[in-house]
Amino acid sequence: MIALGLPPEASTIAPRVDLLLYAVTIVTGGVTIAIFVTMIVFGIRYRAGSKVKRAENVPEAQARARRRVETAWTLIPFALFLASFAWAARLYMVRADAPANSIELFVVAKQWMWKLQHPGGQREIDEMHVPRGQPIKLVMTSQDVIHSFFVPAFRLKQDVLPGRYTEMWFTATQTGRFHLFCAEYCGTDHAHMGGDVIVMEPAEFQRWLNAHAAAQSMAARGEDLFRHLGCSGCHGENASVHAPNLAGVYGRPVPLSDGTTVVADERYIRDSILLPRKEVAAGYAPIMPSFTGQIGEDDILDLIAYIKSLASTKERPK
Amino acid sequence: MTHSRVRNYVMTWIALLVLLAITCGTSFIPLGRYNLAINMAIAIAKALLVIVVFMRLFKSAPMVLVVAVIAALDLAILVCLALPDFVVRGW
Amino acid sequence: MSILTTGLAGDVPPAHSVRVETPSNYLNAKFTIGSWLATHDHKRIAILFAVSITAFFFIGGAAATMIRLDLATPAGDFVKAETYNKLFTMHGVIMVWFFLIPSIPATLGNFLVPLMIGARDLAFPRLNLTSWYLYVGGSIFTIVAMIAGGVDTGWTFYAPFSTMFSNTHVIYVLAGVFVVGFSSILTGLNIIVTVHTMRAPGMTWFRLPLFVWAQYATAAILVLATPVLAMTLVLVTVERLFGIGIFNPALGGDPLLFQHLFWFYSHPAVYIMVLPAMGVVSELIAASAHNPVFGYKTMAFAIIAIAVLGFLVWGHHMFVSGQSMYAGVVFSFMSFLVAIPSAVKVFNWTATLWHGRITYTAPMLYALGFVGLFTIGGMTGLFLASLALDVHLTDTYFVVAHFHYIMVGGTVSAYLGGIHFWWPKITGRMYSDRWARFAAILLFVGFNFTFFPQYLLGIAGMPRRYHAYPPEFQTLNVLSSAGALILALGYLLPLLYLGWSLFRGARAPANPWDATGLEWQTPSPPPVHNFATPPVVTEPPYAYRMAALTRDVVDAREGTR
Amino acid sequence: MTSANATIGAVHEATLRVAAQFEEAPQQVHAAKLGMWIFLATEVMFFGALFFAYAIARVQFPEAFAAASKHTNILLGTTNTAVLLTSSLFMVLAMRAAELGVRRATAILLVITALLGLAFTGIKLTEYVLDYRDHLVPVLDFSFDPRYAKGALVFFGFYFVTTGLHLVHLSIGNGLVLTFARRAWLGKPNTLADQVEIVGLYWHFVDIVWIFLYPCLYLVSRT
Repeated sequence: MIALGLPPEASTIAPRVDLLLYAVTIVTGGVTIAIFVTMIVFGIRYRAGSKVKRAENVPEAQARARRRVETAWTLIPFALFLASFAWAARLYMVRADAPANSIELFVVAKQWMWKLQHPGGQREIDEMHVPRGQPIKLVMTSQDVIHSFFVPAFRLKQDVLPGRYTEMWFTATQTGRFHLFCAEYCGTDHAHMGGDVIVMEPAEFQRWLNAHAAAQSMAARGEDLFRHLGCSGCHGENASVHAPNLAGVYGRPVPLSDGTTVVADERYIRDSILLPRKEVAAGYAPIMPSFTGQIGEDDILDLIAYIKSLASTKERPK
Repeated sequence: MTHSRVRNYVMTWIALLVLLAITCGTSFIPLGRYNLAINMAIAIAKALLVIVVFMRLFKSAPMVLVVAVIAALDLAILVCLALPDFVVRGW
Repeated sequence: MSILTTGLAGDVPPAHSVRVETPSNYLNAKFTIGSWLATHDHKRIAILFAVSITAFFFIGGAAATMIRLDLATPAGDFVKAETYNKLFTMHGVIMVWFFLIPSIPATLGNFLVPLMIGARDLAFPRLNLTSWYLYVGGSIFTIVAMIAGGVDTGWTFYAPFSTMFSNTHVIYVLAGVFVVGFSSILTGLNIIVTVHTMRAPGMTWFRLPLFVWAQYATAAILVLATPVLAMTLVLVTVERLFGIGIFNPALGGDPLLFQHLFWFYSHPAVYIMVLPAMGVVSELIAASAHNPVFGYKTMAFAIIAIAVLGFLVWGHHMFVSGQSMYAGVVFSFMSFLVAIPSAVKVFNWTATLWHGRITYTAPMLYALGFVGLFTIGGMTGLFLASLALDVHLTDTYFVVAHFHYIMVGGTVSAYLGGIHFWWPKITGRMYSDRWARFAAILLFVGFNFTFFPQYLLGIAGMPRRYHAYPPEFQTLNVLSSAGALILALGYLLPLLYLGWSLFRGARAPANPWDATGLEWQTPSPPPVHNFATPPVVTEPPYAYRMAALTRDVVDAREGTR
Repeated sequence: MTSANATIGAVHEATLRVAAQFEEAPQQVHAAKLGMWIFLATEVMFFGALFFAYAIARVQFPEAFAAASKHTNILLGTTNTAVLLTSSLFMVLAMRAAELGVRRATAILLVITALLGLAFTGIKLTEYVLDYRDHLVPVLDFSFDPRYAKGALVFFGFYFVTTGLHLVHLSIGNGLVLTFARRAWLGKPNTLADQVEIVGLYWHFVDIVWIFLYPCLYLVSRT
């Protein structure tokens, strides 16, 4: 195989991307070489002063050659391009569907560091520990400008935007330390906004998780916030205010007051906290205050984790 | 000939003012989404009246028509290729 | 045509004086500074543009040199991170807006379009001069702002970094670029109207040289895309100055709106840079091969197709930006489509050599360099149009290498080739072809040395706009920096021998290359109003006949020395 | 804007003889008209991008835009629309008069056009003052129902940017119209009708921009 200086293939998608890369390299390289060889041959053969036999009337000779040749060299590249497009597009679509058994990791980017949080509450900065062979889904947002989460060894990259969540998933296949870069220019220390992705054997990863166990899981922290911020005053069990019950809401369709329906995903929960009037659940008054400016991205992720945990236990929040 | 042209211009002007009255008037009637539709349809109608009658689009050189159509198409490209992204991003 | 001799205004020499010993031409008609700074002559305005863009090219090149010096070591020891960011911003802003975009349209296009279509000037000469003043005013203003304080947003001005987080002179630079944008629009408008209304009798659309077709298509893009950039810059300014949430989500804006608007301009802008280069190269190859361009009409339609499709592909800059996946698929497909007319052009240039009588003069070497580098740049563009590959390659050095192959390897090679080809026409002097060929080869070698390693860096995963990098990337970076030194030398060389030729070069004949085209039928340099008698066109373009080739061009040129 | 000036200027130069670069007058007139239309095409893209940004913001804050729109002055806004439409009528009548070679009438009609343009400007500035009194000017003095404050700020940001840019264009148009009114009154250029038509194209375009601004700013929600 050609080397091309690719980084190690450390994710399930990496060899598939590389195969496509080799294929496209061979095709485009072949065409390029063919063009160059033709140019050199013509260039030598038809140099001024060479005695080679030339057509009496070049425009006419060209006109004759044109019909077939031009059609051929329009259609053949077109077919090759279509094939390449379809292959690459299919592989791109794979990025969108995280397997159902993925573990979620939460990433908050800020100038100029990556903050990560595991569901169990373990926090990391500029490092990401993940187990080998386990699909991981990253839910990412930024506190300031646009960043981009780039792991060359996984052949994956996704911009991280302020004000919304972007996602990316992977399954690591090789243990070791790999580069993590910020790939979208984000200011002075852009070049230093990076770190390491550390892929470990699952058992070893479990040991790491235990060693770094946090006092509280994300959901537990979210539950505390839920009470301290006064969310439970309306959404809680004994609330007198008419507010939606959040148990089991995650992942379900929510009918809205304007007649449309949205799925209660991370984005919906986040927007409901920050922009509560944007999508009001049907049957409820738009009375929730906005929490814009009062809580950070980390807190929102904790709250989301808490609301998600309610989805599985089906218990009404206290 | 002259008078008929001037009359055309005056009639167009009256039509523009009538359209203005309609768009302003209907906006006080709650029609939900149709308010927006009416407003935009009337704005486009008014713009077309101005372009065709006052700017004499079809009486100018053919190239002028081409320029106008290309400008409209280019704007359509911007809207038609960018707007769907904002709509379907959540999918 | 009969009103010609009586209807002329002002300082037009009477027709008979053109044939005397020291012919009156546009250069020696007047010598005062005022006669240059207030000129309405498209040829003089072209030279004003050429001098100013050359100055900006070397300022931008100096920034690039410092960038490459800094990247010679992994820690980036040469300058601080802030300085590095300001340097690459300066390099990008200057090279894109103050060099590449005006490069061919405002210099060679300005000079040659009226000559090639047989007109006395552009349709709006005063507008043409206004365009130059806007350009110089805007770009000097920007450069002062960039040197006095600097800007660290990158030439892309991505929001919300540019609107809320950068602490540098963003507003001034935006204002300067805005003004230069108007210059582009005016030049474009002028060229479109000129091609439509001022063609000589017999100069039908399918007798236009491909250079004119390319300028025409470019002008259309300038006119239609630049205003969107102008509005985007206005909106960035509004958000930055007044805190109105347009792009920054914290204020209620949408950062992808900025990217859509910006790339709606900036992708077509790539074609603003490369289409004129394609036009130049078509002329150069046909003249040097003494052969009609293969598939002339196909080439003309390909130019138009590229210009149109260029408006439909901007989203391929945003495959990992958080844009909808479906939008990504659509934009990827469009990007593959735009590759087809580009590929057809390369094939047709190659086929133009077939049955030719090729002379390897300096312009031809530049043109062949263009075809080679453009081919590599275009082919690597297919990697970036392929969605899954782009996910890995975007925002890495692969992208940097790709667009430098197109814009520097392509456009700058073509620009230099064009300058060499029409130099005798513009200045009336010949230059040393030996030195020129040497420079062309040096540039080709230096270019590949500089930028090919960057493809490998990108594949290996080195992100762009990095002031420091992990040590395993050093070897390739050092190679690239070493190549940059060769490249810098290659760019300085033409200044020397072309400068020398201005004073010591042999007088150029009207048609030193034995080329077709109306511009070669008037003396070198041309008279103020271009043609002593208005030309009438009776032939298709590139009517290189076998009979005309019996006279060996090289001998003809030797005879002039 | 400069192009408008210079395009029209190029035509004016040719009152008695054709400018040096042209062969004959019709060619020159065609070039000038085409030039103005192409300039308007760039203006379409310029304002088009602005309207597009507005649309995206409005989708983001539908309720706030509705609430903010209620605070615009519909009486003055509608009056102004009528004033501008009427000015376009006088502009086109001036062009007709010029075609018929009635110089004085042309000049008078152009002056009326410009007066209507100035009336528009006056009303618009009055509106700005009233907006300031209502605390609706971002940066200077802005306060709004806190439920909608964020979106309303964006709305009024667009309100001032769009109307401001429109006003700049209109003022340039006013200057051009008055210049040509003076020329029509003083001399008798033989291409007067073409010149007035070209100024008219610009004037009508500015009118069209307002035709779209009016519902976007004043009529988002009135119920």
